[in-house]
Amino acid sequence: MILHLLNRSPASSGVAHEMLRTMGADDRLLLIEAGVYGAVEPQAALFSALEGRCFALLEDLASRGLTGCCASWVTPLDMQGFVTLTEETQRTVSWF
Amino acid sequence: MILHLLNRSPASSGVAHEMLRTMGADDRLLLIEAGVYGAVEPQAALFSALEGRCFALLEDLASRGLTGCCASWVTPLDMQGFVTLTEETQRTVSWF
Amino acid sequence: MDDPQTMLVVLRHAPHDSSWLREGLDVALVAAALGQDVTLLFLGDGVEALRSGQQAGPLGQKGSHTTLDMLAMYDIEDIRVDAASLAARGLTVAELDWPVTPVTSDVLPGLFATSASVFNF
Amino acid sequence: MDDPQTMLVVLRHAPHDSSWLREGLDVALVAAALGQDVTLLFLGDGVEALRSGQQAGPLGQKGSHTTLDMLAMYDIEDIRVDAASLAARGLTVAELDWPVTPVTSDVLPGLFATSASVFNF
Amino acid sequence: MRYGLVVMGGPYSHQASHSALRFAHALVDRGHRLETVFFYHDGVYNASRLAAPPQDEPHLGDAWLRLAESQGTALLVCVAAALRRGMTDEREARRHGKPAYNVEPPFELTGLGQLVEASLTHDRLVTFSP
Amino acid sequence: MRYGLVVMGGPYSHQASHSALRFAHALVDRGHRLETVFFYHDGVYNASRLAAPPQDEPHLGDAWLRLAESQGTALLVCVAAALRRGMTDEREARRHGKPAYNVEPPFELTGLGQLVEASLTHDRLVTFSP
Repeated sequence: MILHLLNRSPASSGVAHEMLRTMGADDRLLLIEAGVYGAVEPQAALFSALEGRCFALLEDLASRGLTGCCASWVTPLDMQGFVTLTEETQRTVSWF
Repeated sequence: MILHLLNRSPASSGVAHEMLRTMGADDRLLLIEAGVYGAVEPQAALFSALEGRCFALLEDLASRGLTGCCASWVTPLDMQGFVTLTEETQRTVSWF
Repeated sequence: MDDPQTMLVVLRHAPHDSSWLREGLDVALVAAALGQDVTLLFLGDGVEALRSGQQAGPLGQKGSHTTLDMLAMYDIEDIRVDAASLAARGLTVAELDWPVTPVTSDVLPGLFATSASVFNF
Repeated sequence: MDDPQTMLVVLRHAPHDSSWLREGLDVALVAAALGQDVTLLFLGDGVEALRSGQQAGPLGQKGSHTTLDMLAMYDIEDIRVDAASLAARGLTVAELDWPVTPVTSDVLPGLFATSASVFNF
Repeated sequence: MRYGLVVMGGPYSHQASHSALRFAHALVDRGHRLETVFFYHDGVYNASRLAAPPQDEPHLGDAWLRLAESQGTALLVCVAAALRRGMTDEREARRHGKPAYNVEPPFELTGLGQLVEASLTHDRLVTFSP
Repeated sequence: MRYGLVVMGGPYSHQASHSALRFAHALVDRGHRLETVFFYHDGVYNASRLAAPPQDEPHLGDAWLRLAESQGTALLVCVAAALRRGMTDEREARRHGKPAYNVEPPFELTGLGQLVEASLTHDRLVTFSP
């Protein structure tokens, strides 16, 4: 099981599409840095099939004014939760 | 009249679309660096309406193996030609 | 018609993830301090700079919302935002924290053409 | 099924405009020299690295085509290219200068899952 | 678990260094061990001893030093990526006839082999890119 | 005509510096005058006197120096962008208590006012970004 990290907004970068094509059925996604714009609709629609395994880093949401704006299928997570995700998955792949 | 410089491939970046929305009817476009991938079809279709004012930097085409691959509405231009374009236009705007 | 001495500073990058937005705003502030007539255009991801509720980063990184608060002090009052970029991000002018003028696509070429200089960040 | 000790190096950047491609290839070469079983995957703009007819840059910048010629010498022989990325750029496997295996979207997750480590450039 | 981080973003140009530092502290807080931080691509600029950020911004260089001191973390800088970008330690400066240097311990110039090694020996490797 | 260039890309990380140098030579060949090159964002890294690129790659730092010598071009480096990225001249190094410096003439640390000034006084300003 792989943890994918995405730090680009889907609104301006095509990398989210490449990443989605490599994700396995159990893989998890954590949105960080500018990636957290993808936690908010309408961009978040891209990740709606990942409910239960799509996360967004709380501190990056907060600094960007996005706290409370996440789509229902995106789970906010603090930095400790980020570490936990890396414990629970075997590998991390960063998309940028 | 503005000369627009674009150094991103339309295949992976959305900036070409933003640039096109700002271009005036007489403005010119020069594709440089990774922007020259946009001189080749299918990406070049994005610029088909710019025939006669769409150029691509020859040395960047050459290093990438694209010499002779330009769409018919894209004019290859050497570095002297680039300078000439900046003489003939009042301002240059770089998109990246 | 715009004053032909106007400097247009285009901001296309979101706050916090890179220094582009701050460095673009710095050019605008310095130009204004030197007496230039500055117009700002928020385009693409740059419109995220206008979202309300932004904070400092977790290590104390300043972000750019504090800089935006200083624009009026520098007499930068012509602040445009691309309506299409806002819509693509689910934003409306009404919910932004700063007084900005939305512009439509047909206005953009004229905005660029009538500015004496353009800085694109 | 791939050897679970395989290292996957994903190359997503085009030659010449940035150092990403060369720096990714350097990781692959060093890993192979240290005895690792390396698989390369060209994805997105990375497939431009395989286009034939590339040259040094106008100031003598090396590009990456000379490095690709050395892959066999380093026993890097499992070279995959994303078929969808090729198609989006009007390229076919037949016209590429290096012996590569096209892969379809359904194969990608397995390629990532069975690699012992993944470097994404 | 034994963690390694890879930092590819330059300080102040991109958030990558900030994110890596935040993650570093969080993993230590959860009882893990941060063995290695490997700086590659523009990440090598993090190793400069000459950075003078404004007082009201975080000093990333100092933060890396404190981390190395408190956790015994190795701060490895890819020598090939560093030298061409103007990052050099005392030894390489002498070797290349440079009049000064800007990388000093605990930052250590090293080869890419150390990155490959980290990927084999550490339990987790997490990359922060620009 | 009087030209100014703005370079925002770091050397070796991105082609921006190479393109700017090529354009610089071409405009001089056409009889124009290159008054100013302004280094901003990661472009400030071009000013390092410590860069040691491999022998078989172009030495960008030397190329900027030759250009300044032959054309009298001012090589201006944004001081705010430079200091936080670890680029400092002798004076700023002393002021910030740094043990060395990596920017020397003809590269010159200066404020953003010089960039605004260049946009007003030069006939053309062309930007090369990463």
